[in-house]
Amino acid sequence: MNIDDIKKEFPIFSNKVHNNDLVYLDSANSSQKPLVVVDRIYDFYTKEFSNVGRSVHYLAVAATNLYENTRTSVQKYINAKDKNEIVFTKGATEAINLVASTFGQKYLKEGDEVLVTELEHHSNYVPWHYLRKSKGIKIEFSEVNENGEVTLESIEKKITKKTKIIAITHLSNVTGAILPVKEITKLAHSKGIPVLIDGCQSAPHLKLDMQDLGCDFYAISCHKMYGPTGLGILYAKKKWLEELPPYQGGGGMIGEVKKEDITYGDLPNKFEAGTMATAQVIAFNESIKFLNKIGIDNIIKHENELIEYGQELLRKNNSVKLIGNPKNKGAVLSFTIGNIHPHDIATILDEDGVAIRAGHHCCQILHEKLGLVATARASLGVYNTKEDLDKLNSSINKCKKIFE
Amino acid sequence: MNIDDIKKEFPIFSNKVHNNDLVYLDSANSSQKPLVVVDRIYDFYTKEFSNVGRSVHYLAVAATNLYENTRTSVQKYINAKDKNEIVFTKGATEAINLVASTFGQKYLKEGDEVLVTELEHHSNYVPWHYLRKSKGIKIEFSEVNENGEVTLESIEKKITKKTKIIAITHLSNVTGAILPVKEITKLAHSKGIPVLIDGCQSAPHLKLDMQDLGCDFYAISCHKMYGPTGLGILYAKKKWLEELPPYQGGGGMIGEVKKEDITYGDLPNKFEAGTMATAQVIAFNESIKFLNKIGIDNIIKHENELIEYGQELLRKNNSVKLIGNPKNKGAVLSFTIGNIHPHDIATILDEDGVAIRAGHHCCQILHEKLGLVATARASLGVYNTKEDLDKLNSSINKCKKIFE
Amino acid sequence: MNLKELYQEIILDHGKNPRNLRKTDNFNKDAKGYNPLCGDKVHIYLKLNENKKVEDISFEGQGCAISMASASIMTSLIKGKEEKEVKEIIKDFLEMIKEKESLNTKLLEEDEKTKLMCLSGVKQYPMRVKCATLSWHTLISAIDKSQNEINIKSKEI
Amino acid sequence: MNLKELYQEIILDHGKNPRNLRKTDNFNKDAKGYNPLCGDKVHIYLKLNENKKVEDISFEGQGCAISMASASIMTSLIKGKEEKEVKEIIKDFLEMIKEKESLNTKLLEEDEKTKLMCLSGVKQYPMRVKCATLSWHTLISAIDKSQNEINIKSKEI
Ligand SMILES: Cc1ncc(COP(=O)(O)O)c(C=O)c1O
Ligand SMILES: Cc1ncc(COP(=O)(O)O)c(C=O)c1O
Repeated sequence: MNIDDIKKEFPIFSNKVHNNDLVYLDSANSSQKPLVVVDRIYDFYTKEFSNVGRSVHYLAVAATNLYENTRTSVQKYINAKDKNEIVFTKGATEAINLVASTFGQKYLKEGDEVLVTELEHHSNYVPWHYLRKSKGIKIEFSEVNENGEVTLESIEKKITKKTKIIAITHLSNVTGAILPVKEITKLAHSKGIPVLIDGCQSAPHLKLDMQDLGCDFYAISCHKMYGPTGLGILYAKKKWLEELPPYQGGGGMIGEVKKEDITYGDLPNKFEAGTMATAQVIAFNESIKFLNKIGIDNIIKHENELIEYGQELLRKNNSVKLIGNPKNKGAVLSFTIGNIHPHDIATILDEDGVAIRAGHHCCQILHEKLGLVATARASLGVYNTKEDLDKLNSSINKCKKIFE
Repeated sequence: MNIDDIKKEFPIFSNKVHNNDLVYLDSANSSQKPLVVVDRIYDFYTKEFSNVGRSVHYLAVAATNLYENTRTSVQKYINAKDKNEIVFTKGATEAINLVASTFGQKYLKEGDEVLVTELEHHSNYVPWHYLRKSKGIKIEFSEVNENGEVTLESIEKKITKKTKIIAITHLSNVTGAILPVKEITKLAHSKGIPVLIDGCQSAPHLKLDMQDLGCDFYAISCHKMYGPTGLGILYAKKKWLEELPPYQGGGGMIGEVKKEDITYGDLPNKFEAGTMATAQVIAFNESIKFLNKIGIDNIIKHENELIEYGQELLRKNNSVKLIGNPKNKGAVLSFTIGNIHPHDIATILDEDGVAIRAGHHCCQILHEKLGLVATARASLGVYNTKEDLDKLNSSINKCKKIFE
Repeated sequence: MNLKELYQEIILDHGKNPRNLRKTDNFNKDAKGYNPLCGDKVHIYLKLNENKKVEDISFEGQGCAISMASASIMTSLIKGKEEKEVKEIIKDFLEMIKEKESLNTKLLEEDEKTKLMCLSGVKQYPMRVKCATLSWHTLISAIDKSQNEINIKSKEI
Repeated sequence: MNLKELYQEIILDHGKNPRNLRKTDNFNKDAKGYNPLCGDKVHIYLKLNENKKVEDISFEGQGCAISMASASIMTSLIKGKEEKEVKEIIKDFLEMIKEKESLNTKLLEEDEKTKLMCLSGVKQYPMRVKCATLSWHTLISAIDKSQNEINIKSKEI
């Protein structure tokens, strides 16, 4: 599969937006879906549909096998040690809530500290805030520097004897900074502190290797990874899944149920209560295959070229200000244009078919730090090209004209 | 749309199972999907895909409108007072967990009682069990009678001054008993006790009217209602959604986020953290349209005929024993055949393309009460016909032969 | 009206030079509005005299061109009106933005209506409708003083 | 082998008249197995002599024809074997059920292997594989006494 020609795998690009070709630069929000994934959903529902894990009839057995095949594919893709370390959730948000809730319940008490960063998405802050309210824990914030990065040092500075878990993003969805998560994990482990990584933005763009990273928890959003909506993944080391109490309760996650007491099922069932997102899990296998077919090295190379190119373009465009200048930068270009409000930018660009996002991108703390209410953000996917960035740039120029 | 001819709306029925026509009798587990629903998913992903609620570009705006349209359709379908009383979840299990967790957190303390029934699905017991563990509440069980019913009286008997919430199924997924939920709600409310109804099995088969029922919470599984997997609905009276604390934390559900504190968004956003199951919600609108097109009255009539017919057939078949004989019975036929283990029955029926479920159907407490480890269950959907039940019956006869 | 025209008009007229962007001295009613989705903020100050007439109205805030222009136009139309009249105008505007083709109120001059109709282009952009209506919802809550802070997300539009 | 044949053979041979369905007197090892999915339960009793030879083995339990037949066949094959041999047979059986075409062990006679191979028909029914393997996993845990109760769901097969 030639990456320069990958747009044609995505049917959405044959549609027009306001009579223009779609220039989709909102992949950090959610990625478009290749045809293979959509076809898989279609075929599953029209030819093979059944619930998994419960019935013994033909369709149920086939569906269960397909469902578990995805678990194995994910395991391999992220190089987890055991397929039962892969838990399917409804999204990364649920994955993080699962950890915060169960870890908090079992291990956190008043005065304990959870260390996050100023870069965190609300999904990696609000769940910890709940524990602040319910248990009186403290939340510490590692500082972001003027390049929009969080360094190993700034993490180290905030670790205390009371730090019980470190929860950090792998790749900032605003500045694009890639955090030194492996080093942070090593440091944390040397002090006996487990690490949760919010991998929402890294998972579609970086090479994932859980055993190499060594982290304890890793949260992924499948819909940002060329997969269906309504699906996420929690990777967690087996010992944690064994030790943590279950999260939601219901069918499929139990052992024996009596009026007086209940025992729970084994991994990963213990954390997959109720009917799961069967069709989505099964289709996500195609997303993994799609990524493997292109090859993550090719994806990284392609996207790095785009980022370079895009940064260059925007830097040269006066009154455009790039937000963050990290050395290690992922597929995100956030910017402002003079005093033009980002929502106005987004609306005007949209007229040209250029889809970007404007707002605080669920990172109010970072925006407050930056002294900005909102930013405009162009984010990239495998299907983007230099022409897309050229169109972004010329549409920005139109926008500047309107507000001149 | 002629209900006797509805199978052709479901593409799965043009496939063979073990070279036989598929006789799908596992709809209580999950229903098959009409083509309109699958097509909607396909079209959305290939022509219109975007995340909702966050970006202001064309696709995002269109998707957001579609997403909210489903909320309005659901509101109308279940006759809720306000569209913001509809919360999308990943399933009924999550809907019940949401209520148990947030209600428990705010209103329950040691010694308080939650009243459930012996008919409950694990999804409506395990979440309450968590509160027993964490808060020391008690769980009381209203008894099922020899017909497999739970009566108003058996509920009344178990209500005490300490009963803080009643959580009951609307339609048993094992005996098919339809509970007098309206009367139970009235009784409960006369004592100031809120009522949660597990509507998983009723939602696809009965007329839903929240304002008439008067219940406080109602949980629905969309995948049992001819909709996509990975989607459920929590109906909750507005005052509850206002008073209860949020459940999962993350993007989209917040107001203002500061390092020291967080405020939450308004209804229903407060309970919809993170990226939701966008495509599934949008496609579910087609499920509702599909149900409306047939008309719930026609569905009820059709399914009642089938239940009558099926009961008659199985009653006449000696050594087949129907489980439960409720006066008001929904689309579920559970049975045993002599000493043949239900899993053997299911496997043998499957050879003929007859898909039923065997096991405890996530109702271990009921099975213990019945003195059975497992039962076989044939459950119905709009697409079933009398011929399906004839095939079930003749396949049962084959099975008996094998074990003669 | 296409969106770029909308931007031209509003920006020329109000976005760049918002009227009444200040804090009324001795205001006797006020309320804050916030749109958590885009971070728009507005604080409306109102001075009603003993006859419930708007003696002065002003606003502070930050936001996009549409929300600033909307607040600017609103404040300039509302001054001098009676509380009852203000409510009618708000209702008319919100209905127009939501569904109606035009404004029906007799309380505004034709040229005032034309100004307001400039904002109708946002109809096609539900997310931006919230920008256009934030100050109006906030004005309601200032008058009613039912809620101190209004959170636009709860509003239909 | 198609499934109905499978049912015929097993049922004729063991399902209806399970061997060793009782409780060994003076057993010195035992373990319980449970499949929460279908409610199958088995309790294996083992009497090893001083040479670690299986002097007696029996089981109690309830379950489907496949799980009962599997336990019955297993117990009749295992009697008289040494612990090490038992482990080899279990391993061979589990591998066969999971992926291999046939049984490789030299510790069983051809007719014993034929009996066991009857169970291979469940391969196409992963849910039922658990029925066929429950007693075998339970036997491992009886021998190892690592876990008292074994929960089949955790096992790959
Ligand atoms: C009565 C009942 N309650 C709850 C559930 C759980 O629903 P879900 O698995 O879709 O969350 C089911 C279905 O499995 C059910 O039948
Ligand atoms: C860095 C980061 N974390 C968490 C999330 C939440 O993911 P989801 O909304 O899919 O649950 C997102 C995306 O919205 C994100 O970008």
